[in-house]
Amino acid sequence: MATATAAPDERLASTSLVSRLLIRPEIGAAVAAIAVMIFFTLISDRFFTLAGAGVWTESASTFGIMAVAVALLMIGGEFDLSAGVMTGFSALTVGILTTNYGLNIWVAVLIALALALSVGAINGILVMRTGLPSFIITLGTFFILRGVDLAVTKAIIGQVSIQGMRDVPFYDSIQPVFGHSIQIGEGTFYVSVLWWIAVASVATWVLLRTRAGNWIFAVGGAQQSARQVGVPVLRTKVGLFMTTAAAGWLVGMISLFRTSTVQANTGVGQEFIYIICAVVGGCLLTGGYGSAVGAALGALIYGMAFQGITFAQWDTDWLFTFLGAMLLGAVFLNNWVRNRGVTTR
Amino acid sequence: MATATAAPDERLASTSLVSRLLIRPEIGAAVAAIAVMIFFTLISDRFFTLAGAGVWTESASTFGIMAVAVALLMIGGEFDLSAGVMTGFSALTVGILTTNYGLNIWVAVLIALALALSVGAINGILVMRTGLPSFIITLGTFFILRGVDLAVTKAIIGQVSIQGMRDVPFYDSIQPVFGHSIQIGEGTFYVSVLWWIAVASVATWVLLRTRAGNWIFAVGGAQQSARQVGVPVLRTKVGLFMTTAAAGWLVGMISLFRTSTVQANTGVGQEFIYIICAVVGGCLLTGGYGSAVGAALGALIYGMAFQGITFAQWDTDWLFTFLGAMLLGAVFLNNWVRNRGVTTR
Amino acid sequence: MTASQTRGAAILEVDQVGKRYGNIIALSGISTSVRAGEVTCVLGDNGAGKSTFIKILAGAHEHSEGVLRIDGEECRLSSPREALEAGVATVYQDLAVVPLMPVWRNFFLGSELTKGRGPLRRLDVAGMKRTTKAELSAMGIDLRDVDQPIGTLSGGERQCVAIARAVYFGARVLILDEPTAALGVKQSGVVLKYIAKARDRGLGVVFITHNPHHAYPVGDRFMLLRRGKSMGDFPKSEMTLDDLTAMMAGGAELESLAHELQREMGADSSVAAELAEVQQNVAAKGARE
Amino acid sequence: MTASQTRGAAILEVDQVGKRYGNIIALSGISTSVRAGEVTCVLGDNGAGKSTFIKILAGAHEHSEGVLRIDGEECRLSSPREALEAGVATVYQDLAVVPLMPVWRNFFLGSELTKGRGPLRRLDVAGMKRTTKAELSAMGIDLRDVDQPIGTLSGGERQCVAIARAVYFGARVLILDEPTAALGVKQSGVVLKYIAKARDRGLGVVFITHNPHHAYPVGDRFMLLRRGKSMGDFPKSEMTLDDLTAMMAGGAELESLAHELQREMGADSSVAAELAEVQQNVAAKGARE
Amino acid sequence: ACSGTGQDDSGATAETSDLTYAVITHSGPGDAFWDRVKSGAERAGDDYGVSVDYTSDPDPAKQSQLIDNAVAQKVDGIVVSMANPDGLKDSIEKAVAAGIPVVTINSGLDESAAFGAITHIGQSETIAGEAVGTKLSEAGVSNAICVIHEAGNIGLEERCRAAASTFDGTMTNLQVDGTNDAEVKATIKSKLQADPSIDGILTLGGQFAIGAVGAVEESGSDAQVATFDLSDDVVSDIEAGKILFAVDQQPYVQGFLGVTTLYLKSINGNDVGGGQPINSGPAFVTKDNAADVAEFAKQGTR
Ligand SMILES: Nc1ncnc2c1ncn2[C@@H]1O[C@H](COP(=O)(O)OP(=O)(O)OP(=O)(O)O)[C@@H](O)[C@H]1O
Ligand SMILES: Nc1ncnc2c1ncn2[C@@H]1O[C@H](COP(=O)(O)OP(=O)(O)OP(=O)(O)O)[C@@H](O)[C@H]1O
Ligand SMILES: [Mg+2]
Ligand SMILES: [Mg+2]
Repeated sequence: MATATAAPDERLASTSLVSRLLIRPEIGAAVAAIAVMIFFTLISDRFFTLAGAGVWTESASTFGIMAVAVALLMIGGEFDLSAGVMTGFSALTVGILTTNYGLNIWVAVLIALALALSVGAINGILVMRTGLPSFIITLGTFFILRGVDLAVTKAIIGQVSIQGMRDVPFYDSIQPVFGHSIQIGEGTFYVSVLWWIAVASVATWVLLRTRAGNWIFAVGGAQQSARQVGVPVLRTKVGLFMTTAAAGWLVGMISLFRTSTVQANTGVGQEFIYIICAVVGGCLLTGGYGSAVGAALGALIYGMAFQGITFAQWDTDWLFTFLGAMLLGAVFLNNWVRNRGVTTR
Repeated sequence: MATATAAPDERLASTSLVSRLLIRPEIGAAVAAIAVMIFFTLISDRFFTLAGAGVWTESASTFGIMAVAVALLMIGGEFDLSAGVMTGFSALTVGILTTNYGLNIWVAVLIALALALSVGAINGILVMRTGLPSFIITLGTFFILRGVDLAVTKAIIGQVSIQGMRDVPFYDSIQPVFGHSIQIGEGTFYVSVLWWIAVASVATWVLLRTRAGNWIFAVGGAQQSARQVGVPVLRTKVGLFMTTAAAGWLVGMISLFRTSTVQANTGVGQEFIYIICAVVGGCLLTGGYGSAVGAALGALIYGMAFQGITFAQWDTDWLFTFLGAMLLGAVFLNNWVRNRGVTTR
Repeated sequence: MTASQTRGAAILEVDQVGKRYGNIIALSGISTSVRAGEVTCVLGDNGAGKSTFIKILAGAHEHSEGVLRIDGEECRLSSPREALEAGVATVYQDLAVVPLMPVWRNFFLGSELTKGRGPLRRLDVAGMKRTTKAELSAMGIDLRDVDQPIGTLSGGERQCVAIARAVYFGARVLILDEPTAALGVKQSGVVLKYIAKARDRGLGVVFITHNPHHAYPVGDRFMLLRRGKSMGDFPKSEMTLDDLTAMMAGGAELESLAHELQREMGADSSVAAELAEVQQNVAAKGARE
Repeated sequence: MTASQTRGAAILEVDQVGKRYGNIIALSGISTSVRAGEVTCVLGDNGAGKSTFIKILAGAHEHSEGVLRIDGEECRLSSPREALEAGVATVYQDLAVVPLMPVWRNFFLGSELTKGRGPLRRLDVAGMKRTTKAELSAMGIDLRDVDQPIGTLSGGERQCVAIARAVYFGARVLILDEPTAALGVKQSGVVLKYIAKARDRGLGVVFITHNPHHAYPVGDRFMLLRRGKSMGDFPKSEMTLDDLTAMMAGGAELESLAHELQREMGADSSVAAELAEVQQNVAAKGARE
Repeated sequence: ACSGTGQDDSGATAETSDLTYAVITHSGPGDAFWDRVKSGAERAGDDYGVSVDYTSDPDPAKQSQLIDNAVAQKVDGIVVSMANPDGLKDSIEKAVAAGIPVVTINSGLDESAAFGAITHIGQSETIAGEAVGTKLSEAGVSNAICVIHEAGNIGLEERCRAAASTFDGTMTNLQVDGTNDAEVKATIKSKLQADPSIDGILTLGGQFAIGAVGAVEESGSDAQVATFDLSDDVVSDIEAGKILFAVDQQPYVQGFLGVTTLYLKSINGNDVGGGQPINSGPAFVTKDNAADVAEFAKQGTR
């Protein structure tokens, strides 16, 4: 009986290391990120400086944290359209509880986390129990939260933005955790960049090296089959929705303690940017394929393109046209690179 | 050898006409629409009057035209995020060509149609040729068109909305086609309602009674299999994208000739409303299942809910919360009704 | 003609179970039991309800009527996970694999090997790859690369992965839905050997196949389904290979087909010959009774 | 031992074709031809490249090397539609059905019947349903309802739909990839009858199966693939059923398996017996040459 | 920098300097009001031969990133609108610390000096809104709706809040979907039908006033329409008596003066206003003076 031998298999064409590397879902995104970086460096001499890097890494970092969480969810075969408004929801909760009700800020932050996790759990359980697409369920929660953000904020504080956060007791004890910045040369770098790296690393570890990661790929790639071989589908999916909600909370805190304010419409519309970043980073919309590092790189591409257009001093009437063209360019490049690596048909 | 006989098959439980009806994808949507209608009729005595009906049918009609086209595309397994801005793009084209360049209005309308169809074709061809998800490709065209709408309008007419349409020669010759209204009792009814019914009927006929309809279901349900049995996948999909673009053009014209103005950001964000209507109407986001009538009913639900909230005189700060709750309610009801009809697992 | 001979304790038992999909009655009134150290073959025409029956045992579908007992205790299996935890491993007809995932991840999906403790607990990737490669080559499948997405394997290779997995994890009951359908002669032989081995290790086995040559040698009891109903449960002692073939081919209505085939394909057609022989047998049996 | 006997003109011809998926060489250097009125059986182990070969003929995959000729003219088939238009109908191993669509729509997908003219041209729904029902019951599949989504049919029922469709639309060449894998004895018999009929009507048939009892009676030529390479193309005159079984089982390495099986399953195992017999045969043949 | 059309007389500039100013507002894309701020700023840039970069984002976090971005680019001055002063504090102070002169426009009057801006130009939504409230009361309106075309937009909410604060009758907010003109009209119509006692509609953008006028006509209501911002069509409707009045906050002035102030600071060290804010409006356009502004409204600069 034929047994596996170490001898080379005549049914395999020899491949270079390069082309084996290219198979990883994130390589395309990395190449695209480098291309975008070079592009803007050539166009604006201020882009690739410490000062410039401080700006676009900050911009990318909050997108990146969410994009990684959303990518996990997408790999697991679901969407979360309430992810954007969740950032505003968490920050408003903290803002209102502290400035209006005088609650201790640490307690308020934890309450916001608990609320976010519950919304995530509700999303997950509704999706699994009704069998309806998550697109429509989380669209419902998106609408509901959006209205709640506006109406409750207005009802309680009479206006649509939180003011006076800085004067809340213990503000300075918590601000550094989410909003700290350090000066390197002439560039200001924010702690959110560390969060971004941390989230992407943990997500990568979970995806590739834990049972939960295996289950995420499985429920996204073929839910029915996953269920049949005993993957706890409900637990995995609800966990993913809660992860996304928690990421929304984290980004909400970062934005709150970075600017010390939040508005009732914060985060509305951002959910699509997260999905864009994940897709640019190589995740499949249909689930079952993608990577956390790719999504983080997708956010980097988006952040660089977004700020780069300003650096290039182009007329911002054309902002979206440029952005669209950059995105398409990045995805095409990513796709082309991946197809070099593997031809599946 | 056993041959088919007219005798009842012992492997079939007897079913009532009702439960057989329930299998059709649009029945759930119809039940939900009736529920929403009854709900608002009970809440506001002005809702179910001729005057009220004039408003919500008008509101539903433009959503409905787009929702039907988007539903066909979704059944065919694709999305078009550029559908919303396409309405603004077409209307702006006509507005600029006539008010600024003095082109004959009929010619301008046809040029706008040609442009819309080309964008649709480009969408379709890019999606098929690159193999990238349509979500990301049409997001690119959405961004690009959005920028073009703003920048070109601004560059040519120096402001962001078209003015003076009413003074364009022959305006009155074309206005009735898209913007005509008639008075029935105290209600004003628009010709767009007829367009809506016409589009839904044609789409239903195409879907259920033509080869093209068969192909649409097939490419959405299992593209690889459809290709293997000889369905012209490229042609079908490009045709669908062009249909959506044409619907965008139609809605753009209706909106232009009804309000005689259009602004540069018209239609931004509307693409999701179309998708929502289609999903509420029973289309699957994953493709291969749905109905045109369902999508038209989904638009009716959305239009009634949106206007109904105003009729009910609720605090519109809560608008989105109400809307979200109504939508979830409608989808749950739809889903429950459908599950009565068929239990597929 | 009902089975009475028992080799071991009944692990799974069903009593008058049925299953409806909406208004479609796929199965009704089925009673049987799966005993340790015994191979139950489920036979029946296409669409007779075999896969539906198996899915009930495996927890993939909840039954709509009747009772299911595990180790004598009545229960409802609401997910395959529960069945797996009770030691029931299944090869589904549609294989239950995740096409985009590598072969080794599919092999261990749901029962991954880990090493390390606490937050450092992680997948034992090397161990899983090694085991996968070894189990597959024991079945005569020499994969180029266990990192290949399983969706790119050939139909038979995929089937082997599903079987190897079930055999590896099957603790008390092994359920196989047409495992040999896509397999070559050699691989089929290996699967039959596995079944025999599992039986000898004291597992209960449920085996579905359309090939009487595969069913007869390993089966201890034969349950026949027709159009969603059970036609009885026969011990091997009451059966010959020919009886079995006759039963599988539907018994009646065979004569004309056999003649037709012989006419069409000439005398060298073993299928035709087989059918003809079976038909005579059936006729003879009918005359005896 | 190369085929020279021809029953008709070559419809499809391949010369040194090969197919790579990325760095995986699935097929290389295959040459053969499909002739009118002749059944070519493609044999080989799991993963040998049979389905890949068939997909090249059917236009589903473009070949990466070599030449493909239709009616003597060199061409590349870039879509199955082109192959269909040239009269080649295929049953794929994964069946190529659209699960959510009703059975009758699947049956006619891509070749729908229409009635009326101009803008009134519409599907002939009644006609299509009738034909579907009739064609399926001719295969012994008595569907409850041709409006059922095909995804809810049993594996064998789905397979029958795919076969019935190909037979119905196959004009000049019929390609069947393991059509009998999921079928019962009766349905398999019907499929073999169909193949014989198609051959007699002058169609070229390519038939893949793992069952020598199915391949031998209908095949005229046997092409053997192993690990992506062709091991030759034999006319029936040079083969016996035993040769064929030996070839399908991989020839060598069989002895040990046969013995093992006989030990495991006892003497009543026909598979073991068959294998043993085949093995002796191979040995004898080796001695003769 | 690019400029709008209709300003082909900008040849007045003799030499072009290499000064660059960033104008960073809290506008969403394509907003008519802010578009005029942009036009004003760019016109000033053309006139003075300096380059002006206009960017905007309604999210304070992103707006502050845009300020950081400008600082990283080492621009020569920043014009910023402070709808949410808390959110921009750090970034503006950083810009000031980097030696970049900052001028605030439109909103943020109270914080402007504290953050280190050299002056504030404009008047806020609050002042304009309050003036509108008074004026509506004068017109005898008692039950008005304030049409918000973008939910949660801080400037729009502020306008309605301020108008309601000085308005004698009741004023309720109505949220509409501003990216769909036909829907705006339909929603206003619904509201008018649901509550026939409504006798006043305040819209917050020129194009929405046109929809409101249509809604009033079709629903047979006799509500009066007032609006923020001008457009060609608004002016003709004012002349025709269909719109009561329009508030012109003179956004063009805010953009133009913002850049001018920075320019003077750069070339001559001037502190325009001497630490006091400069008012840019509001001006009311009514039937009486509509003809005077018609020409400029057509150009899109008023
Ligand atoms: N898309 C693909 N990408 C990579 N490898 C593939 C792909 N499709 C098939 N292969 C490989 O090519 C080889 C031949 O596959 P093929 O499906 O042709 O085998 P087969 O002879 O039909 O086997 P079976 O009898 O099991 O159906 C297999 O080893 C398989 O792993
Ligand atoms: N989800 C479903 N919805 C409706 N009917 C179904 C569903 N699944 C199976 N059926 C029907 O139930 C019957 C039994 O199907 P099942 O798959 O159990 O047959 P089977 O005996 O395994 O056949 P095969 O030998 O062809 O695999 C079939 O007629 C099929 O059409
Ligand atoms: Mg089955
Ligand atoms: Mg195969």
